[in-house]
Amino acid sequence: MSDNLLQVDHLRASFFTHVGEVQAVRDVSFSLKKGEILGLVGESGSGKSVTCMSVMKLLSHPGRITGGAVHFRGRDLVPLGEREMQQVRGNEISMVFQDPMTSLNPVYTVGSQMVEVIRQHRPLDRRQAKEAAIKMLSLVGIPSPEERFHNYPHEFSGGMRQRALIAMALSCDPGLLIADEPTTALDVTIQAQVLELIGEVRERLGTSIILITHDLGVIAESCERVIVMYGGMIMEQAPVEKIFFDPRNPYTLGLLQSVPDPTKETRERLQPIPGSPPDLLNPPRGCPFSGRCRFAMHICEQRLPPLYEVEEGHQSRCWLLDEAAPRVPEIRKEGAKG
Amino acid sequence: MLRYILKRLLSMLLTLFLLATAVFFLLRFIPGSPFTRERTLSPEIEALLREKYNMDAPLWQQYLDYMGDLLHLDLGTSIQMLGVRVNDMIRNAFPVSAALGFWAILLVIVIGIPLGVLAALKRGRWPDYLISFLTTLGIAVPSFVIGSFILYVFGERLGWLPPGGLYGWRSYIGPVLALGGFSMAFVTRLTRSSMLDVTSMDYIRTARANGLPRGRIVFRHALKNALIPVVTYLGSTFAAIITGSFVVEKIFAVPGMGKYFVESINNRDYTVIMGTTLFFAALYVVMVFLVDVAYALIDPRIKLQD
Amino acid sequence: MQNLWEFVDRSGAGAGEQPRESLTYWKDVWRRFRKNKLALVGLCLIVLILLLALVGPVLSSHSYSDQNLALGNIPPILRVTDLGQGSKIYVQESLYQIIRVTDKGEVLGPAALLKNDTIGRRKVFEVDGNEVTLDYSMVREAGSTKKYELYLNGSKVMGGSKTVLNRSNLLGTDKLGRDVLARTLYGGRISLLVGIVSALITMLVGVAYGGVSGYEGGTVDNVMMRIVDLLNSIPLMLIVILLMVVTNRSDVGIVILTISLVYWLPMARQVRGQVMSLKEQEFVLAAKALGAPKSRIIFRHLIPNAMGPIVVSMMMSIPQAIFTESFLSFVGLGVAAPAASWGTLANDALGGIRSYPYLLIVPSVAIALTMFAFNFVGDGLRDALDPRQRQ
Amino acid sequence: ACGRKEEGNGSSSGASSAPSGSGAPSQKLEGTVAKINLGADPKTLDPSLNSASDGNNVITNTFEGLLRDFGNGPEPATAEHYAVSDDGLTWTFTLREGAKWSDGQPVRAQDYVFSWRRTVDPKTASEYAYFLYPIQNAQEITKGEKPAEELGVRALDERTLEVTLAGPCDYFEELVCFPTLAPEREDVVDESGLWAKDPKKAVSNGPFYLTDYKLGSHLVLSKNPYYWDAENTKLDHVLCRMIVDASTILTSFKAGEIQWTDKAPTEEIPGLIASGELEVLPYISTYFYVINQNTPVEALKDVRVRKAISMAIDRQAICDMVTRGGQTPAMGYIPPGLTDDQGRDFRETAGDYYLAPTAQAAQAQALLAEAGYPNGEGIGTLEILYNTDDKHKAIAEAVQEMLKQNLGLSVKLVNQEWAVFQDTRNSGNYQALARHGWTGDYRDPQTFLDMFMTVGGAPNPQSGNMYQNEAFDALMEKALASTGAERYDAFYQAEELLMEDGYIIPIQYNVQTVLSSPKLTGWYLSSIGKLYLGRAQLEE
Amino acid sequence: MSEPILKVEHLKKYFVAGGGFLGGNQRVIKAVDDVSFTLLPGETLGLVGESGCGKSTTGRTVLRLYEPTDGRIIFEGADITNLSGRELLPYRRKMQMIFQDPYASLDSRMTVGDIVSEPLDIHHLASGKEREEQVRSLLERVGLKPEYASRYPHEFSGGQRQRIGIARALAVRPRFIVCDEPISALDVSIQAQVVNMLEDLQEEFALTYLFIAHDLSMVKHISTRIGVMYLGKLVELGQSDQLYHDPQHPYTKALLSAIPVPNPKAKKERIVLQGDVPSPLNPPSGCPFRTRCPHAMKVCAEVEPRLQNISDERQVACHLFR
Ligand SMILES: Nc1ncnc2c1ncn2[C@@H]1O[C@H](COP(=O)(O)OP(=O)(O)OP(=O)(O)O)[C@@H](O)[C@H]1O
Ligand SMILES: Nc1ncnc2c1ncn2[C@@H]1O[C@H](COP(=O)(O)OP(=O)(O)OP(=O)(O)O)[C@@H](O)[C@H]1O
Ligand SMILES: [Mg+2]
Ligand SMILES: [Mg+2]
Repeated sequence: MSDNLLQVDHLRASFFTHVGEVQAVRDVSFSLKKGEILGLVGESGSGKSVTCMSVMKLLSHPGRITGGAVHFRGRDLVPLGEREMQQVRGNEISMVFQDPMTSLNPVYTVGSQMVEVIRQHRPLDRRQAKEAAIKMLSLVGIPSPEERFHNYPHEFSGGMRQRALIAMALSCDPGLLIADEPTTALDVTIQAQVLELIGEVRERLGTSIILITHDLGVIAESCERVIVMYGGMIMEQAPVEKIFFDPRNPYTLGLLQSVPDPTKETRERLQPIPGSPPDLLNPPRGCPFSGRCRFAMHICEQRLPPLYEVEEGHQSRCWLLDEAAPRVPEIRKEGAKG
Repeated sequence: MLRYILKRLLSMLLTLFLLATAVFFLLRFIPGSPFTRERTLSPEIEALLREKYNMDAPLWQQYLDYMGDLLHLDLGTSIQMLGVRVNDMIRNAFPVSAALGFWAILLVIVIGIPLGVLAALKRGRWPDYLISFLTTLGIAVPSFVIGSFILYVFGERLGWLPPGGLYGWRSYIGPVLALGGFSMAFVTRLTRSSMLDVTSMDYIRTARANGLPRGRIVFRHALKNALIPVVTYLGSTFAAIITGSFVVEKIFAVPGMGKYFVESINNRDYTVIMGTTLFFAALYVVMVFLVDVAYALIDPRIKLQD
Repeated sequence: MQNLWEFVDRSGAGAGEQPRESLTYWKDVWRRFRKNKLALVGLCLIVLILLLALVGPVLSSHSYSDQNLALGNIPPILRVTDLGQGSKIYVQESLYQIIRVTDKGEVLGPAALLKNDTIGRRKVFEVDGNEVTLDYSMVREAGSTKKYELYLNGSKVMGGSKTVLNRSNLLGTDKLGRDVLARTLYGGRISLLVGIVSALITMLVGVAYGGVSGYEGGTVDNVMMRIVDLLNSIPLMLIVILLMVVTNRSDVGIVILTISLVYWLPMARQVRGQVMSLKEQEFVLAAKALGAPKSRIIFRHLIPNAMGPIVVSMMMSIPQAIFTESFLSFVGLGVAAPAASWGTLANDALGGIRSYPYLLIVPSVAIALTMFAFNFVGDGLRDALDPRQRQ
Repeated sequence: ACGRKEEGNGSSSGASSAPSGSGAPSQKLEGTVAKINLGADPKTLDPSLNSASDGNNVITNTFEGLLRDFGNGPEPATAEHYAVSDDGLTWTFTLREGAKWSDGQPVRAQDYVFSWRRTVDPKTASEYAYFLYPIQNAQEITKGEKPAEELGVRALDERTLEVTLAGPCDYFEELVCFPTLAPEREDVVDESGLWAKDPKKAVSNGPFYLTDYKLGSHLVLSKNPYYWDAENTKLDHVLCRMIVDASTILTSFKAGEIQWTDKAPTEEIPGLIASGELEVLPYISTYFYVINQNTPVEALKDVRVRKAISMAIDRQAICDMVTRGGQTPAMGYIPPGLTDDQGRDFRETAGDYYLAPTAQAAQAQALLAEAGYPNGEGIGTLEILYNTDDKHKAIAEAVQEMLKQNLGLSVKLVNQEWAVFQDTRNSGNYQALARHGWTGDYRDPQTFLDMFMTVGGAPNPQSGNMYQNEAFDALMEKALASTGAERYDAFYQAEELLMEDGYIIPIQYNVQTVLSSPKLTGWYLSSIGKLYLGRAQLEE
Repeated sequence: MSEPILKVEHLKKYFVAGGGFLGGNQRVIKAVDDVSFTLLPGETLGLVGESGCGKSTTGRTVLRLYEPTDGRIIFEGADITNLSGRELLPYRRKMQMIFQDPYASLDSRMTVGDIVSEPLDIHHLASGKEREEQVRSLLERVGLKPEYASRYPHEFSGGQRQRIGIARALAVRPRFIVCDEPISALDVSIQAQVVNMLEDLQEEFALTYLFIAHDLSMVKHISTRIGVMYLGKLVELGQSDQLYHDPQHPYTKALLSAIPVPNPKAKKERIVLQGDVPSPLNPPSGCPFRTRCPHAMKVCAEVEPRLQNISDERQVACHLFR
C-alpha cells in the first residue's frame, strides 16, 4: 500500500434527490502508483466524474460519500475537514473539470484566476506568478498568451477554456492530477500537445495522473492502466494492452466495437451497444450491464458478479469468467482488432 | 466608451430637465401656494408677495426665468425661509445629512453585506435564523418606530445616548441606526439570496478544487458574482440615504436636509421643492450611472454600449 | 428454478418500467416548496392573518369604531388592586383615574370622580359606595419611585395587587376607548391589501419592465431607465396630491394607484441588472437558436434565473407599502378615520410611547408577524425556485 | 437701504457655517445659559417681515418696541413716556435717554420711522403690514397708492416720534408692543431680511442680541450690554434649540438639554401636569368647527339643525379624554382672557348661549325633530373636513361618534393635507363641517370677529365657512368706527349673532402648555404666545 | 446538382475583446475571416480545425446567433443575413444547433422535460399528451430514460447533458443542424448511437449537417465533405474520403497525422508542428499557417493564399498549389 500514491477502497457516493438515492459510485476500489497514468473510460453517466470528485471531496449537495476510504499518501481523505482538504487540493491533487465553460469564474480574467492559484501554493510575487501563468498558457498552446492572459473566460473558445483549466491545474506541480475529459474540446494537434505536456510533467515530477476520456485513441497512446466503468462500478481493470487486445468483459468489448474504422473506405454503420444504461436510482440487482449484454445469463440479472482476477493486474466483473459459466469464445476473438 | 459616457451624460441632463419641467408645472397645478397661510393673507399683500417672487408673471415666463437661473445652477431663494437661497440651504444642510448618511451607508455595506454572506454560509443553521429574524424585524419595523424607540430607551430611560442633536460621536448612533436599519436588513437579505445562487456554481467548485482558502472563495469568487443585486440596490438607495430622512432628522433633532423635502412640500415652498428635488435627482442619476459602470466592472460580460 | 447460467432470450424484450409522471419546473417548485416546513408555516400564517383580517372584525364583539371615552387607554395587562370587600380597581396611572374591574380582568367602568384637588394632588372616587382617594402628591418629590397611594375611606390601602389580562378588551383600548384588537384586525385589511397589491405590482410591472429594459439594452434601455429615474425623482407627495386632485378621490383605490405608480421602480432596476448579467449566458443563446421570442427568453429563462433578488425585493416592498400607506394618510389618502391601517395605528401611537407602549407594540407586532410569514414564504420560494439548492 | 444690492449673497454666511459636529453649542458659552426650545427654524428674524410665532419668540427678546407688555398691560419700554391727542389720533412717544442698540449706538426715533415705513412699503411685501393699518396712509401705501414717506409717522427729533392714526384705535398701545413695530437700523437692514439671522449684522435693541445661528439647529442670543435695562437681564445667553418632535423635546427636557419648551407629547400631558412639571397657561385661542354656509346639505340651512349639532357635542369629554392638554370646553367663540372697556372678561360677560360643557342630547334631539329631522333622518351623511394632525383627527373622531350617538347622524371624516385643506375650506368647497381655529394677533375681540365680515360684499375666506350676514357686517362696521363701551357693545352683539347663526361650533379654548425647569424662573409667556426672557433667571 | 440549402459567402465575424471597462487595450479578434462554402441538401459538411480557429463562431454566425460582421448567408435561396428576429422565426425551425458546451447551454432552472419540449412550445408543434409523448420519444432516441424528464441538468453527467441538447435540437425536426462537437463528451458507444441516429435522421428527413468536431475519424465517418479551418479561414475543402486519405494542405496533413489511434502498439509517424502558434489577435501576414508550416516559403509571408480549386471538389488555400 505504501508505494501507492492513491488507494481508493470500496468508495461509495450517492446523490440524495427527492426521488431517492442516486447511487452514482458503488463500491469502487483501485490504486494508483506514483508516476502512473490511469485511464478511466466508461459509459457516460457511469460515475467517472463522481468518483474523481469524491477523491477531491468536492461533491456538492445533495451528493455525499456514503462509504469507503480514499488514502492519499497513506492518509485517508474522507474524514478530513474542509480546511485540511484545502491544503491538499490544488497543491497535491489538482483537477481539470469537464465543463470548461462554467468552471471558470466569469468575472475575473483567466490570468488573474491563474495567478491566484499559483500564488496560493507557490511563494511567488505577483509578477513572477504572472510570468508563470503566461508560461503555462503558452505550454498548453494558447496563442499570444500575454494578451490572452487579460481575457475573460467568455472571450475564449471552448477549447481555450479547457486549456486554461489544464494550465491552472498543472501550474502547481501536483502529485496527482485528475483530468476529467481534458481534451474533448481540443483538436488533435493541440490534444497531442497537451498530452505531451502532461507526460512531461509526469516525467519531471513523477506526477500520477487519472485521465478520464472517451477517446480510446488517447487511452491507447497515453495510459498504462485502464479502468472501465459502468453503472457506478468498475467492470474491468487491466493494463492498456490487455484492454485493447484481451478484453474480458462484454462491455469493454462493446466499447471497442463502437469506434469507427477510418481506414475503411466505405461508410458502414457503427455498432453501438444497444439499449440504455441503468438508472442509478434503482440499480439492477445483478450485473449493471446485464440488461444490454449480448451474453446475459439469468444469474447476471440476479446477482452482482464479483471482480474476477483474470490474471495479475487484470480484473473483470463478469459471470462469464466464472468456472460454472458457459464458454463464449467470441469475446476474445472480436476484441482483437486493429 | 467616451461616446457612451457622453450619451449617458446627455440623457441624464435630459432627465433632469424633464424632471424640472414636470415638477415645475405640477407644483402650479396642485392646490395651495407658497402664500397659503393659516391666517389668510389679504389680497393686496398676497399680490405684493406674488410680485416679489415673480409669480405674477405668465407661467411660461416664470418657467423660462427659472430654467434660466437653473442654467447657472442658481436654485433661487426660498419663499418661506425669507431671503435664504436654496443653494445655501442645501450647502448647509447637506453636509449634516451626508455625514449621517455616510455612516449609515457604511453600516449598510460593512455590516449588511458580511451578515448576508454569513447567513448564506450558515444556511439553515442558527446564525442564519438569527440573522433572518433580525433582518425581518429591521424591515418590518419602520424607521420612525426604531428611532423613537432608540431615543426613548437609550436616550431617556438609560441615558446612554444624547437626547437628539448632533454633538459628539454618540449622538450619531441613534440616527445612523434608524437611517440605515432598513437598508442594512435589505442588503443582508439580498446578499444572502444571491450568495446562495452563486455558491452552487461550478466555478466555486473550481476554486475549491484549486485549494483556495474559504475566505478567498467566499469574498472574492462568490461575492463578486453575487454583487449585482446589492450594487443595484445600494446605488439607488445611496441618494436617498445621503440626502437625509425627514423622520429620522425630526426624531433626533438633526439639522439635515431631509426635512426640506417634506416641509417644502407642506408649505409649498416652490423653489425649495424644485431645488431639493433636483439636487436629489442629480445625485440619483449620477449614482444610477455609477451603478451601470459598476456592472461593467463587476461582470465583464455586461457591456457599456449604446 | 431457472438455470442461472442460461443465456437470456432478448427477442421479446421491451419490458419497460411504468414511466413516472414528468414534472415541469413549476410543479417541481411547488413540490420543493411543500417540503420546506418553515415556508409552509409562513403560508399558513399568511392565510390565518388574512382570514383574521377578513372575518375577524365580523366575529369580534367590539367594533373598530365604537368609542367609550370614559374607558380610554386601558392596557391589555391590568394591575388589579384589591380594595377588600370584593371591590377591585385598576388605577390608570398616566391619567390618575380609577377603573372598576373584576378579579378576572373584566372592565366594569370608571369610578365616579367625587372630588379633584389639583393643588393637593389627590382625587376622590366613589367605588361601590366607598370613598377611594388617589393621592399622587409624591410625584413632585424628586426620586420618589411611587406614583400614587390609595386610601379607602381615609385609611391606606395595603391590599395586594395582581396582574391579570384584560378580559374586556384583549389588547386594551386606545385613547378614545376603542378596542385595539378590533381596530388592528380591521386595520389589517387595508395594510394587507396594500402590501399584497404592491408585491403583485412590483412583481408584474417591475419584473416585466426591468426584464425588457435589461434584455433590449442600448437606447431602449437608456430611455426606459431614464423614465424610471424620472418617476423615482418626482416627490411622491406631489404625485399623490395631483392624483387626488385629478381623480377627486381619496380612497384606497388611489392609494393602490399611487403605490402602483412607484413601487415597481426599484424592482425594475433590480431585474434589469440581473438580466443584463444573465443575458450573455449560453443558455440564452440556445433559446435564441430555438427561435424563442424575446418575451419567452425574458420570462421563461432570464427571470427565473434572477428569482432570488426578485423575491427578496418583492418581500421588501410589502412593509414599505404598508408604511407608505400610512404616510399617504398624511395627505388624507387612504382609509378615512375612524378606520385605520396598521401603519396609521403605529404612527398615531408614537406620541404615547412612554405611557401607552402597547398601542405601538400591537400594530408593530402585527406588521412584523406578517413580515415573518411573508419572509418564510419568500425564502421558501427562493429555495424552491433554485433546483440546485440543497434542501 | 444699503443692503439692497447684496440681496442675500453671502449675507447668509453667518447663518450657514456648517454645524460643528463636536460639542454642544452651549459648551462654548460662558456665564448663565438658559436653554429653550424654539420649535421650528424661524422663517425670519426680521421684525418687519416676521409673521410667525417662533420668530416672535426671538424678536420679542432681541428687539424692543416703544412699549411692552408683561401681562400688566402696555408699559413704557424704549419709549420713556407717550402722549395721546384728545381725538386719540396723534400719539407722541419720547424715547428713553439710555436706549441703545447692541452695538452701542443710541436708538433714534428715525429708526422707528424707517422700520415702520419699511413694513408698509409694497417692496417689502410684509405679511404683517396690516398691523400698521391703523396708522394714517398705511393701507394706501401698501396698496401702492401712496409713497412710503407719507406714512403717518414722523421723527420730530432723535428722541421724539409722532404717530398719526387713520382713525381711533383702542388697541394701538397693544399694537405698539408687538414685535412688528420694533425699530430697525437702516445701515444693517437688507431687503431679504437675512441680516437679522446673521450674527455679524443683526443689531438689535432688546435685552438680547443674536450671536450665533445655525440653520435648522439652534441659535444663541446673548445679553445686550447696552440695553437700557441691562442690569435686570440676568441671563448671559439663551440657547434656542430647534427641536420639532414632541417626544424628542420631552426626552431633551428630561435630560436637561432644554429647560423650557411650549410643546410636549399630548399623551404625556396629564402625567406631566400631575407631576407639576408642566404648566398650563392661558392662550387667546379657540378651537372650533365651522359649518359651511354654502353647504349643499339642505338640513344645515336650518339653524335648529346647526344648533342641535353643536349641542350634541360633549366638550368636556373632548377636553378631558381626547385632547387632554388642559384645554377647557368652549361655549362661546371669543376665548376668555380678553377684557372689555369696563375691565370685565369678555367671555364671562357674553355667557354660554345655548351651550353647556357636556352634551345636551335631549334638547338637541328635540331641536332636530322640530326642524323635521327626528333622529337625524333625512339629513344624510355629513362630512367633517380636517387637516392632517393627530389632534384634529382625534377630535373629529370623537365628534363623529357623539353626533352618531346623540343625534343618530352619520358622519364621514375627510382628511386633507394642510395646504389643500386651506384651499378647500377657505373657498367653502366642502360639504358640511370643517375644523377651524383662531389665535388672537393682539388682545382684542376684533382680531376674532373681523374675519367673519364680508370683504367688498364677498365672504372673507378666512372665515372658512363663507359666512355672510349683513346684520353682522353692520355691527362690525359700527364697532370698528367707535371706541369704548360703544365698541364693545357692538362686539357683544356681533358675537351673539354669530353664535345664534350657528355656523360656528366652538369646541374648546386652547391653552399653552409649558414645560419649564424649576431652575428657570422669571420668564413670561403672554396669552398671545410671546415668550419674554428679559427678566428670566437661572438658579444654580 | 440540386440547389444548395445553405450558401455562405465571405462570412466574417470579428469580436472586440479585452480592455478594461474604459475600453483601453481593446483588440479585434477576427474569429471568422472571409469564409465561404455551400451545403447541399442531405449533405454533411464536417468542419475541423484547431481549437479557437472559429468553428463555433462560424456555426453560430450562420445561424444568426451572432451578427455577422460581413458577408452573406443564404438559406434555401433566401438571404437571411439581415432578417430581424421575427422574420427569422420560420427559419429557426428549419435550422438548429447542438451546442458545444452542454451544461452552459441548458437553463439550469428547467427540467429536462421543459428543455426538450421548449422548441415544441415555441413553434406550437405539440401540446398536452402529444407533447409529453414526443418528449419521451426524443429522450429515448438520444439514449436517455424518459423518467429523466423531471430531473435537472445538473443532475446529469456531461455526456447525458450533451444528449439533452441533442434531443432539444431534434425536437423541431429541422432541415439543417449545426452540430458543434455534439459527440465529444460522449463515450464511444453512445457516440456510435448518436452518430447512427444522426445518420438515420438524415436519411429519413434529408437533413443537412454542419458537423464540427475534433475527432477526425468520426468526422470522416459522418461527413460527405470536410472543411479544414485555420485561424478563421478555410484552408482546405474536399470530399471526406479524399481529404482523409490524401490531404493537401500542410495543416491538414499535420492534423491527420496527429490522430491518436486506439491501438497501444501502433507507433505513428506524427508531423509535429513547430513554431509559434499564431493568435487571431495579431494574425501573421500572408498565410496564417506559415509560422508553423514545414514548407513555408517567402511568398507565404507576403501574399495570402486564396482558396482555389485544385481538382474537382477540392479546394486548398496554399501557395504550394499554384
Ligand atoms: N447532482 C446530482 N444529482 C443527482 N444525480 C447526479 C448528480 N450528479 C451526477 N448524478 C448522476 O450520477 C451519475 C454519474 O455521473 P458522472 O458525472 O460521474 O458520470 P460520468 O461517468 O462522468 O459521465 P460523463 O462521461 O458523461 O461525464 C450519473 O448517472 C448522473 O445522473
Ligand atoms: N464573445 C467573444 N468575445 C471575444 N472573443 C471571442 C468571443 N467568442 C469567441 N471569441 C474568440 O473567437 C475565436 C474563435 O472562437 P470559436 O469559439 O469560434 O473557436 P472554435 O473553433 O469553436 O474553438 P474550439 O474548438 O476550442 O471550441 C477565439 O479566439 C475566441 O477567443
Ligand atoms: Mg463526467
Ligand atoms: Mg467551439
